[in-house]
Amino acid sequence: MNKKKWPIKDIILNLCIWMAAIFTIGVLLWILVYILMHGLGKISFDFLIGTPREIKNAIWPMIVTTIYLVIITIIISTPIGICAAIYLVEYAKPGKIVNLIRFATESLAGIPSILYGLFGMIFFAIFDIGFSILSGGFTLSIMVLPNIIRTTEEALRAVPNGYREASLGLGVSKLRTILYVVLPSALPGILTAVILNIGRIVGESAAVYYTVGMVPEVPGSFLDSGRTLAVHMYLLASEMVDFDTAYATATVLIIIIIVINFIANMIGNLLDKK
Amino acid sequence: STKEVTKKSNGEESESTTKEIMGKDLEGTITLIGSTSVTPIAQVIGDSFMKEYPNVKIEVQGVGSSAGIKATNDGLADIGMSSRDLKEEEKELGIKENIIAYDGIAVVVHPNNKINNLTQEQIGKIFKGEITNWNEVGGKDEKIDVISREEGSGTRSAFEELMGLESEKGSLVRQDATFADGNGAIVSNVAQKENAIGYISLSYLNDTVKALTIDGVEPTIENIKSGDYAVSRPFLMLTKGKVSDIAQAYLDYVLSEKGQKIVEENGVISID
Amino acid sequence: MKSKEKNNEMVAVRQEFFYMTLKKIRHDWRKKKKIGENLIEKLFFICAFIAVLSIILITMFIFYRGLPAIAEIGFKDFILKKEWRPSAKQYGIFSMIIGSIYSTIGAIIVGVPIGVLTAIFLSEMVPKPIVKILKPCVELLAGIPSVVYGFFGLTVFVPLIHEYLGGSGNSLLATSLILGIMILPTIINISMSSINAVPKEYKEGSLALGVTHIQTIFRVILPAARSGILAAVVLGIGRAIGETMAVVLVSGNSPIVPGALIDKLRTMTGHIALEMKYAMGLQEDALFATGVVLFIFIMIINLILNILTHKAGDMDE
Amino acid sequence: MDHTKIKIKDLNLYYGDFHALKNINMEIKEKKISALIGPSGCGKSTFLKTLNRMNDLVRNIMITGEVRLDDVNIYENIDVIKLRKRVGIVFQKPNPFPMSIYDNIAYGPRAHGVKKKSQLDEIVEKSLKGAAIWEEVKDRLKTNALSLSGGQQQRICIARVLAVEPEVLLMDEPTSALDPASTLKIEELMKDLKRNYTVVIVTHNMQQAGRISDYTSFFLNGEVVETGLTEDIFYRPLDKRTEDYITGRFG
Amino acid sequence: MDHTKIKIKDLNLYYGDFHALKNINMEIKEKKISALIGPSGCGKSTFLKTLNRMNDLVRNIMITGEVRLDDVNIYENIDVIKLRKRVGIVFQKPNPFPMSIYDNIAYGPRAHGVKKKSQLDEIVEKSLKGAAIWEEVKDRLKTNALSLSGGQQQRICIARVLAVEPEVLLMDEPTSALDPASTLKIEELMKDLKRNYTVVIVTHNMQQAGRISDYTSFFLNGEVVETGLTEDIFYRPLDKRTEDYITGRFG
Ligand SMILES: Nc1ncnc2c1ncn2[C@@H]1O[C@H](COP(=O)(O)OP(=O)(O)OP(=O)(O)O)[C@@H](O)[C@H]1O
Ligand SMILES: Nc1ncnc2c1ncn2[C@@H]1O[C@H](COP(=O)(O)OP(=O)(O)OP(=O)(O)O)[C@@H](O)[C@H]1O
Ligand SMILES: [Mg+2]
Ligand SMILES: [Mg+2]
Ligand SMILES: O=P([O-])([O-])[O-]
Repeated sequence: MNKKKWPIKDIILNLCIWMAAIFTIGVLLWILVYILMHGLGKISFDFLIGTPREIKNAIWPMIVTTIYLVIITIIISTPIGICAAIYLVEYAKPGKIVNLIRFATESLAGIPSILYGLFGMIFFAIFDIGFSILSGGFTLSIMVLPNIIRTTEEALRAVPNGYREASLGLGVSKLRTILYVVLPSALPGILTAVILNIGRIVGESAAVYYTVGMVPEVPGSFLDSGRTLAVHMYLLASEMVDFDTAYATATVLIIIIIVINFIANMIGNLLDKK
Repeated sequence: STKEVTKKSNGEESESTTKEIMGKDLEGTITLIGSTSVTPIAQVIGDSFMKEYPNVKIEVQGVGSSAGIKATNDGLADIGMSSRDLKEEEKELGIKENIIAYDGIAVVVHPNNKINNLTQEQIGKIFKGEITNWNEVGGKDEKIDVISREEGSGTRSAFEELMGLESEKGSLVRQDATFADGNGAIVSNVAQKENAIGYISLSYLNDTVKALTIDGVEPTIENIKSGDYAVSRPFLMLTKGKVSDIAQAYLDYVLSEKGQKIVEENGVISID
Repeated sequence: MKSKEKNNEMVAVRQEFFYMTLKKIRHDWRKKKKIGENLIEKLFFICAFIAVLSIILITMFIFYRGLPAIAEIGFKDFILKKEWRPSAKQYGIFSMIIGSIYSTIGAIIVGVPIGVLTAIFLSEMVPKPIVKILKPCVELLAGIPSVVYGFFGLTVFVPLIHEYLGGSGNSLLATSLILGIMILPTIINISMSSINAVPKEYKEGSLALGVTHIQTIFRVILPAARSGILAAVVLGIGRAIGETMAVVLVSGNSPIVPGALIDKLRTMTGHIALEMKYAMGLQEDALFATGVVLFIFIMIINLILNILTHKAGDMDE
Repeated sequence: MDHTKIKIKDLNLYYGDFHALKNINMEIKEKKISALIGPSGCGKSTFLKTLNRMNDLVRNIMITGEVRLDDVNIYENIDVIKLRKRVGIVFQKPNPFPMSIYDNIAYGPRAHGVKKKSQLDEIVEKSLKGAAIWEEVKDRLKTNALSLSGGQQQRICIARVLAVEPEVLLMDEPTSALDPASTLKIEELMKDLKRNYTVVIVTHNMQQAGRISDYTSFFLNGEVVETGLTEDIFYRPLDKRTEDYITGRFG
Repeated sequence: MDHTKIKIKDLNLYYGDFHALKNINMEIKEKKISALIGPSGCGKSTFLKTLNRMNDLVRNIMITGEVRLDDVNIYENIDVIKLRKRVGIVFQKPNPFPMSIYDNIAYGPRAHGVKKKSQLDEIVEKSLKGAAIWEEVKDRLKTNALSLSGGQQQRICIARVLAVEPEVLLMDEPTSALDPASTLKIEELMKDLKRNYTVVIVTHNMQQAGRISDYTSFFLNGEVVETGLTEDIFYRPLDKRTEDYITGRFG
C-alpha cells in the first residue's frame, strides 16, 4: 500500500527498456567521442576551405559538392514525395492503382543504394549526363522518395479524421482542408522526414560513387562531376593510406550533420509552439 | 572587344599575350576514367598541367581499370587508365596503350612481426593456405591472417603471376582470406592485426606497416629498376581513335621529363 | 399606383438579372476552381506514379544487364554454387546470398529490439525536456554517414573482436553490430511516431483500470502501433540488406559461407561494390546478375512483410 | 403543408455486410426543427451523415436510394463542397481543430473567401455568442481549442458551423455534454435559427425533442418506425413501439 | 451518518496559470451515489480525475491539498496502479481500445492476472450485461469496438470498468450518449452497484441526479457552492445560485 511493489514482469521489461536506451545513447556517444577525439585536432581553416591542389588533403571541393547534391536532391524529391503521400492518403481510393503505387514505393525503399548507383550510372549515361551532380541528384531523389512518401504518409495518417470531417463538414474544399488543417498538423512529421533524408544524402556513398563520380574539384555547374564528403571518406579509408585525414573528414561530416539537425530541430520547435 | 577591355583592366593582358605566343591557349575539359591505382598520379600530374594551362580542366574518375577501358571504348573518357595489361578481348577493340609508369608491389606485415624476410615460395604457400601458422616460417605460434585484393585487381594479378598463384583452375589465393577494397584498406588491416600479411602498391607504403624483403631483396625503386625485385606491373593510359588536342597535350606532358619527374616523386617508377 | 407597380416590377426584373449574372459568375468561378482542384489531384497522382515509373525503369535496366549472365552461367549454378573464382570461370554466388541473409538477420536481432525499446523509452518513459535532448541524438545517429559507421567498425569493432574473440576481426559479428546500430534510428524514429500517434484515450483507458504503465505499453500502445513498427522493420531490413560501403569495410569480403559469428563473409552488395571496378566481360555481367538476385530477394522480403503489415492493418479497421 | 427541404427516398445504407439503414423514406420540412430519436445504435448518426454526404469518407460503404435537397439528388451531379457548405453538421464527438479558438471559428469563413480582419472578428463574435460560449472564452480567443472542457468544445463546434451560415443544420446530440443552462441557450438558438434555417437534431433527451422540435422521427434498428408532427408522435403515436419508447417502457 | 469513503481537503488545481479547482472540501460517502452537477467548464471532469489521479498525465498541472481514500492521502505514498484499480473511471468521451469487444472487457482482468478462458468469458458476459449491452453485442464479440455507435462505445467503456471490480466508480456523464432505455438500465445498474460500491457521477441531467443520487454537489467556476443530501439540494438549497441553477434560471 505504501511502497510501490512492482510485479517481476514489470521489473524485467523496465530493465530491458532502460538497457536499450542506454545502449543507443552509449553507442552514439562512443562514435562521436571517438571520431571527434581523433579528428578535431586535425581540422584547420586551410583544411576546410582550401583545394587539394593548394593544400594537401583539403576538402573544400567535397564540401561544395555535398551541399550541391543535397540541395538538388531535396528540391527534386521533397515536393514529389509530399504530393505522392497526399495522393495516397487523401485522394486515392483503395484499388489496383494504389496497391501498385504502394508496392512500388515499398520496393524502391528496399532497393540497395548500390543498385541505384548502377542504375544511375547506366541510365543517365544515355542522356549524356553521366558522372554529374545532376544525375546523382536524380538518382538519389528516387532513392529517398519512398522514405519521404512513407514518413509523410504516417504523419498524415496520424492527423485525426475528426479534423478532416469537421473541415469538409463546413463545406471547405478538399484541397483547402489538406493545406490548412491536415498538412499543418503533419508538418513536424514531414520535417523529420526531410531531415532524415538530408542526412541520408550527405552520408550516401555507394550510389553517389557511381553517379556523381569522384573528381576532387569544385563543380562549376550541376553538370559537372564532383566528390562528396562521404565518397571522399570512403576513398580515404580504402584507397589512400591517410587515417588522419579520414578522421578529420569524418569529423567534418558529423559536424555538418549536427548543424543540419540543430537547424531542423529549431524549425520544428518553432512550429510546435505555433 | 569588351573582353579585351576587361582583360586590360584586370592587368592580365600581358600574360595571355605571352601564352598566345607560346601557342598554349588550349581551352576545355578532358576526362580521365579508370584505375584507382593510377588515379593519384594522373591527378597530381593533372594539377601541375592545369597550372600551365589555366583554361583547361582535367577530371579524373577512379572507377576501376575495366570501367576505364570501357569508357575509352565508348568515347566517354578522353583518356582511360588501367593498372593491368589489356586482356585479349580488350586488345581487339582498337585501343591504343601508353605505358606511363611502372609500379612495384610490396608484401607487408605488422611492424611487431619478428619476421623480416620470406621466400617467394613461402609467400605463395601462405596465400594458397598451405602454410597457416607463423611458426612454420619461423615466427610466433599464431594463425596467419591473409589479406588480399579482390579478383580483377591489377595489383593482385601481378602478385599472383609472380608468386605462382595462377593455374588453369584460376586463382589459388585462399577463398577465406580477407578481401580488402583497395591498397589503403590492406594497409589499415595489416596495421591493426599482428598476424596479418598483405600486399600493396609500393607507392602506398608507409610506416604503419612493415615491408618484407623477398628472397632477401628490399622493395625499392632501385631494385625494381635493376630487376632484382621482380614484383612489378605497368600503369597504362589508353586512347581510342582521334585524340583531342588537350588529351594529346596531357599525354605528352605525362611522358615528358617534367611529368616523369612527378611520377618518381610519388613513389612510382618512371619509364626509361 | 400603376406606375409604382411597374416600377417595382422593373426593379424585381433588374434584381433578378443582376442576381443571375452574379450566380453565373460565381458558378464559372467555382467551375474554374474545381478544374484547378482536379488538375492538382492529377498532379498529386503523377507524383505518386513516379514511384511506379522509377521501379519499372530500374527493374528493366538491372535485368537487361544481368539476365544474359544468368542465362550463360545457368541459373542453378549461379545461385547454388559456392565457388566464386572469375579467373577459373566459376561464378557461384551462394556464399554471398547467405552472407546477405546472415548479416541482415544479425542486424535485425541487434537493431529491432533495442530500437523498439528505445522508442518506448523516448515516447513513454521520460519527461519531455529529456526527450527534447535525446530525440536529436537519435536523429544524429541517423545522420551519421554509413561510411563513418564502416570506418568506426573497422577501427574499433574489428580490432576488439580480433583481440577478444579471435579470428580476423572482420566478421559476421562486426557486420551485424554495425548494421544493427545503423538501422537503430530508422526503427526508433518510425516506432516513436507510430507510438505517439496512438490516441491518448487508449492509454488513459488502460491506466484507469489500474493497469501498470509498462503493461499498458505492451498491451495497448504497442499493439495499436504495430503496423507502424512493422513498417519500421521493413525499412530497417531494407537499409541493412542494402548497406554497402560499411559492410565492405568490416565484413572481410571472403566469398565463403560463414560458419560462426567470428567468421568472415561477403554480402551481395559488398560483392558488387568490391569487384565492379575491375570486372570485365562475364564477370561484370555476373555482378549485374548479382544485382538481379538482390533485387528479387528484396521483392520477396517486401512481399512477405507486405502481407504481414496488411494483416496487422486489417485488425485495426 | 410546410415546404419540403430534404426528401429521402428508399434510402439504404450498408457498412460492408451490415445493413445500417433500411428503406428510409422521410421528408424534412424547411425552416422547422426535426428531431431524430431512437435507441443507441439504431442508425441516427449514420442517417444524419447521409444528408450531407459525410459518409463518403467511410470505406466499404454502400448507399442506394435518393436524398433530394431542394429537389436535387445530392448523390448525383452535385458539388459536394457546396452541398456541405449548405448543409452543416455538428458531430456527436466534439472535434475542434488543433488551433486557437478564434482560428477554429474563422476557419470556415476564411475558406469561403472572407479575408477582412474586422469582418472575421464580427463573424467569430456572432458565432460564439450564438453558441452561448462567447462570455466564457472572449478573453482567451487565442488559446488552443483542445484545452477546453468537453462542453466548451461542443459549443465551439456549433459556433464553427454557424460561422459558415448553412441552410440546413445537422446536429448530432449537440447538448449531450452541456449543462441545462447552456442547453437552454442552445435550444433558444435553435428556435431562433429555424426562422431562417432548417434544423435536424439527434437527441436522446425526450424532453428536449418535445420542447423544441416541430417534427419527430423515431428510428429503430435502422428503420424509421414513425415520422410526424412532434405532438402526434409524443401524444398520439401510431405505432406501439413508438409509444413504448417514448414512455420509457421500451427494451 | 454514512461512512466517508473519500475525503477531499483544501484541494486546489491549476492548469498552468488557470485556477481550475478552488479550495474544494467535500466528503464522498461509502456505498452511496454522489452526483456532481454544474455548468459546462466548471471543473467537474477535472475534479473527478483528481480522485484517481488521472490528472497525473496532464502536463503543467499543479495540485495542492489532500484527497484521502479510506483515510490515506492518495497524493502521498500510495501505489497509483492499485489506486486506479480501486477507483475506476468512465470518461466523458468514450475511449474503447482498438481491439475486439471481448478483448476490451477482458483487458483489465487479464492485466490483473486472470488467465483462464472460462473465467474471462464469465467476467465479460457479466460486465456486458451489467452495462446493458450484452444483448446487442453477444453475437459479435470479436468485432472491433471502434466500429460501434457512440452510445454502444460508452457502454463498452462502462463494462470495461466493471470488469475490474473497483471499490469506487467515477462516471463522467455516463449516459450522455444514451437513449432513455439504456439510460434507465445504467441507472438501475448504478443503484445495484451502490450496494457494494461507492459511485460518483457527473451529470447534466437534473432528473437523473434527482432520480438516483443520494448526495449532490453543485460546482460553479471551480468552486463547490453546496454539497448535501440530494433532496436538500434540490428542494431546500441553501445558496441562491444553486436554486437558480436547479430551476434552470441560471446564466
Ligand atoms: N488540460 C487542460 N489545460 C488547460 N485548461 C484545461 C484543461 N482541461 C480543462 N481545462 C479548463 O478547466 C476548466 C474545467 O474543465 P473541465 O473539463 O473540468 O470542465 P467540466 O466541468 O467537466 O465541463 P463539461 O461539463 O463541459 O465537461 C475549463 O475551463 C477548461 O477550459
Ligand atoms: N464505420 C462503421 N462500420 C461498421 N458499422 C458501423 C460503422 N459506424 C456505425 N456502425 C454501426 O451502425 C449502427 C448505427 O450506428 P450509428 O452511429 O448511426 O448509431 P446511433 O443511432 O447514432 O447511436 P448512438 O445514439 O449510440 O450514437 C450501429 O450498430 C453501429 O455499430
Ligand atoms: Mg450516434
Ligand atoms: Mg467534463
Ligand atoms: O588495380 P589496383 O587498384 O589493384 O592497383
